Amino acid sequence: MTSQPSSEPASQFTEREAQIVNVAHMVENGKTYWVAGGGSPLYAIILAKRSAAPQAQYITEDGCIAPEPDLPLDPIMTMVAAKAGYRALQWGNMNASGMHAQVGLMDYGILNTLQVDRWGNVNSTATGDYEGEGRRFNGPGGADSIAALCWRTILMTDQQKRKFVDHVDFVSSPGFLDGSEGARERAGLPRNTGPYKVVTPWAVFGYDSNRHLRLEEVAPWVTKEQVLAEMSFEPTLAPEIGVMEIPTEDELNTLRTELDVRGQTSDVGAWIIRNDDRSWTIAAP
Amino acid sequence: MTSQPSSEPASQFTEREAQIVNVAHMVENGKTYWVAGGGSPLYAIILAKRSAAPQAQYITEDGCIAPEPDLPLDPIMTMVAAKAGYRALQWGNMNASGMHAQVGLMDYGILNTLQVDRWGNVNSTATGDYEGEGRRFNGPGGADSIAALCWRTILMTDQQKRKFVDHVDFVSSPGFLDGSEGARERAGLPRNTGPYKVVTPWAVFGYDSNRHLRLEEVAPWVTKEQVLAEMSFEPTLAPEIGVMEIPTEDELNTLRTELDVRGQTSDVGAWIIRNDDRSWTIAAP
Amino acid sequence: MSVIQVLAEGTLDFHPVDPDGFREYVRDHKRRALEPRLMGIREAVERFVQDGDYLAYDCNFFMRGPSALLREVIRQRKKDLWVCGKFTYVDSALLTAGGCAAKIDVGFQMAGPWLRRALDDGLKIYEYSNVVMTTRLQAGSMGVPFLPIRSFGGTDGFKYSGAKLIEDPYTGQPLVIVPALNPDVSLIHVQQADQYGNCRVFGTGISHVECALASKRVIISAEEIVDTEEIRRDPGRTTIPYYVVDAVVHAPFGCYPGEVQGYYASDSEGVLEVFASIGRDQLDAYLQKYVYDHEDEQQMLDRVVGQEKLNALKARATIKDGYHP
Amino acid sequence: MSVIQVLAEGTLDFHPVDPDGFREYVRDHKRRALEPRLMGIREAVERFVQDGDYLAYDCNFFMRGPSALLREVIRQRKKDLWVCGKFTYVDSALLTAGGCAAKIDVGFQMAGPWLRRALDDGLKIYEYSNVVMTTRLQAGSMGVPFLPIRSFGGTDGFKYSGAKLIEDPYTGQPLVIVPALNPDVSLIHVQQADQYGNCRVFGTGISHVECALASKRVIISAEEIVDTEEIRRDPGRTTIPYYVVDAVVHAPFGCYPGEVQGYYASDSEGVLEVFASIGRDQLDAYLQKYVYDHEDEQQMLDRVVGQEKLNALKARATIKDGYHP
Repeated sequence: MTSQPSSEPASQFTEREAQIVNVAHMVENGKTYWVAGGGSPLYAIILAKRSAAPQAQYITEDGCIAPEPDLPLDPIMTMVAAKAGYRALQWGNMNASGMHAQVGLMDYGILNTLQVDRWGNVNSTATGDYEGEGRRFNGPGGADSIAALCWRTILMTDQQKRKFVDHVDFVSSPGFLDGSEGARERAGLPRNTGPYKVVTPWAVFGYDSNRHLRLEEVAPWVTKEQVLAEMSFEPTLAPEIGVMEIPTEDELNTLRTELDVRGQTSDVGAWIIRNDDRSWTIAAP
Repeated sequence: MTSQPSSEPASQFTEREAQIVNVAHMVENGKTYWVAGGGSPLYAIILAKRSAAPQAQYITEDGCIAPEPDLPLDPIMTMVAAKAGYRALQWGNMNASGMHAQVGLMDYGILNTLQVDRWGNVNSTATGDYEGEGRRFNGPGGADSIAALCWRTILMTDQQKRKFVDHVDFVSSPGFLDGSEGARERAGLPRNTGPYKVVTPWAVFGYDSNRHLRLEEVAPWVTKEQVLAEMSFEPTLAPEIGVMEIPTEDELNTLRTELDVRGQTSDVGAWIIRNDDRSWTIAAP
Repeated sequence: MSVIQVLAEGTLDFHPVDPDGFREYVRDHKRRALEPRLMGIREAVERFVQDGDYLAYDCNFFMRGPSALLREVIRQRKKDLWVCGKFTYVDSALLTAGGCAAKIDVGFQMAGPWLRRALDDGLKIYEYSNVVMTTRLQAGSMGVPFLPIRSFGGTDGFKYSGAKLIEDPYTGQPLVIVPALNPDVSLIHVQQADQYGNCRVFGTGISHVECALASKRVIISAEEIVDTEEIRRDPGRTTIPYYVVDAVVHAPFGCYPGEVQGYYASDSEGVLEVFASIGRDQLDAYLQKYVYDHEDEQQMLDRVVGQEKLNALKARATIKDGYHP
Repeated sequence: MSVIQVLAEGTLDFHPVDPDGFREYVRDHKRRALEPRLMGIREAVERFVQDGDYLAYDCNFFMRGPSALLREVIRQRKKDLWVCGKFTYVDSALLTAGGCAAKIDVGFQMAGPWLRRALDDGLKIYEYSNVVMTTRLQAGSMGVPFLPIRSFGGTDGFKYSGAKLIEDPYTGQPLVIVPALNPDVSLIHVQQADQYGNCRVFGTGISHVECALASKRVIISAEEIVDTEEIRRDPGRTTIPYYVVDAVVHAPFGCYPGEVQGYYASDSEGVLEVFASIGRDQLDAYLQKYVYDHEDEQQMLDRVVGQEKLNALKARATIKDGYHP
């Protein structure tokens, strides 16, 4: 028996699905999003387009403007690929997307990231001593440009101590840098841009008026203390900590049957089960 | 009775035709030419392509690469026009032609010009006192870029005192500037570029090793003294002053029946008639 | 820390360079939603061209340029415009004769008696070249304050401009940089656009993409309005994306008396009439005949040009290869 | 005269900036004549890729990139290459495993055990981003020594780069500039080219035009060789002009295991096999199987992939809209 889609909160979903849905709910109608061409950021924006934000538009790093992708994409083939670029309004290139972002046309960027610090700086380059024996990663790719040029940047990462660090070992993509007022502008970045939210499966963070990471919402199946235990530094706390949203059956249905049919992105991490008594079970993978 | 085309020197032609043919004979096979999209420079390059330099290629300011134009063009419609851009290898734009020239892809520029001085500087902006009551003209258009960026620049103008001046009143397009060694480089222009020839209906000029205009050839129907009388300054004289070439019947036939069928460009100025006794008659218009 | 020497600077004023301010304008005013932007030519010019604007346009009155939009600007008697005269030919003469232009950045324009008189009446001219002006627009379209360029150095135009000669910090050599240009409004004529402003230009051009991206407001006039489905069928043909466009005007024969490649040939008679008006100093009469005497463009085409001639111009556009998708 | 303050500078070396030297190379070596440049893949790589070259390529091993050309570079055991790793994914790992790479400018690449080991063995990494690298190529393609950019500032990548932070002479604000990049050679895979090197790329891309214009030598591999008559029939589709191209290689399935839009889908199995080889540190075996065991690309395709699979990949490329002229 298949479950009937509905707009009711679902009772079984993965942590990743919850994270994607919470980002989707942030998507503003009539705004532009520079996103990676695949994975969670893409699913979040498409999910939003199918519901509350049909006029949100997304652009990928290869200059693909507002496509209607032929999903599911082939593995890895998230850009410069026929399915990903299907029915776009324009096919450009990387310099075009960079230019559009540089003149301020990109409202939001959504990024998956490895490591973030209290000022929203992102590391995707190296951990440990950069010039010594540290571990190396892929590099920023398009993330540096997204984080520098979009008006607001939304990060997606996991709630783990090693992902939320006091200072990233390497600033691959800029957050508020050293956190001081005007630090981005002094570094040559465009005025009034910067980090906006960080969304994990367990929590939503914003930034306080001092540009410091601030805990704003917590998933119903964890406590604030559990979230804080999975951070290497203390975020500011919002005056009132809200509760993260729960995916609806409709949203899960779209996610599972249209967007990520192989579950490569969404079927990762723990399953969350809402029990009949409204308590929660976390089924670790 | 129509004259039969042949490779024999013609006995009747206009001064303008002689000028065009002499420029055509300078065209090197396998080189690139940035030319205005119409008029004498265009006819010179096409004439050359039809004979000794089939692999000379031309580019116009609108980024039109190596077209096979559908001649005759409509009046004025020398660029961004279907006949002018017919069967090009690429349709670009002004930034593209500018970039191609900036990276050194354009060997020669050919320019019609209003006024030139002893250092090959070109004026198409203003005569008299620029900030006062002087007369104003069209501005450099693409000529400044051609004169700055092509490796060598060929100018076409008339042999008149007011066209060959000691110092142009306004440097619209750069020659050797003040004539000193390295003046172009000190002004930010690319290394080893600059004026190459000036061709009038009466004479061909090059430049001496001090970058000063040098008389090299004179048309057979005028004397060196006549040429010098139509200049406001004294050019250097080549050790041996050569004789400019005479259009052949073939060339005139191509020019008159294929390129400039309305004679708008070529049928201007005096007619030159070679008499049976090998003397010349100049029939002023 | 080291320094970079500024070796020389142009002395005249130039449209202010403010990349961050432009970004903020784009953030607040450019519509990202796919909403129709179609409107009549009068409304488009009324709403999006303002007195005192820096006005750019792509191509010119004869060559796939926005001739109908330029006539409408004159018809509405817009004033104090600073005109981007790259590759402009007669357009700046018409705008000046119409009392619209206060300043002109010149690349190339058709001089004549109008110019000396206008200068004496206070018109200000700034001397650039076509490529310098398209490079300034390119800088504006990239959101950077300037671009290096390898031409323009050593000219007298440089002196009457906003350019600078600096010591290149990478090579130590002298290098010209030119200031970004972000026009207040640009007028661009295209072969095809959809109702949202996704545009297709076929054939060579000047810098319509840069012009559109660099401008605060963008008015598109199009020979044809095509369905967005057609745009999505061949996204490689789109040259201007909808989200920089403010108005789309359906303007068949929008470049008359000029040519739009693939659509119609130029009207040679009409083209030469402009030159004659400039040469004979009769631009007022020209504007009366083609602009002021008519409520709108359609009326002008009907009354002055006539359907028969328009059909003939269409028939003369026999070269189609490459101009239709 | 005034000065411009340099506020900060990256500390690492970068490929030398020499616009005038590049111009002179272009003058002396780029062939302007329409002469055939068609040759076999082995000859093209032998003649135009040299040990010690700065090597760029457009797109990557999976996404319309020059996979066959990259395999041939490895097969010919080219050495000491400085690799432009914009949007590169696995390509730089393969080149390093093949002993070809000495330095990598990184935008994005697939890390793994190979990387730490290579660093310990002396590989040098320079940290940029994709857009910074394409901007550096854009500067190279424009013939200017640097371009301003609004990103990259404040990152640690900046410190390990050739970028500078200067005081913008127009606004007084801090501004990042990045040095031009003119690679010695670039490898570009396209859908269609004629025998002279006029190329057509369909679909989105990275910066193939800038890459081609900025490079001293350019090798094109093409899925299809088309007639020059076809190029002239639709000049708006040409993206790279012949006169910057040194060699044209006819290379059907030249992006295998990747996708060429409109021509064939990616081979998911083949794609994941590369990732697995990186993750399991088995790149040597991967190169043995796909590169060293075969005299050339055709042999590899015949022996390892097989016609049946190739046909299936072709059949899976069902989206054609916009990919064929």
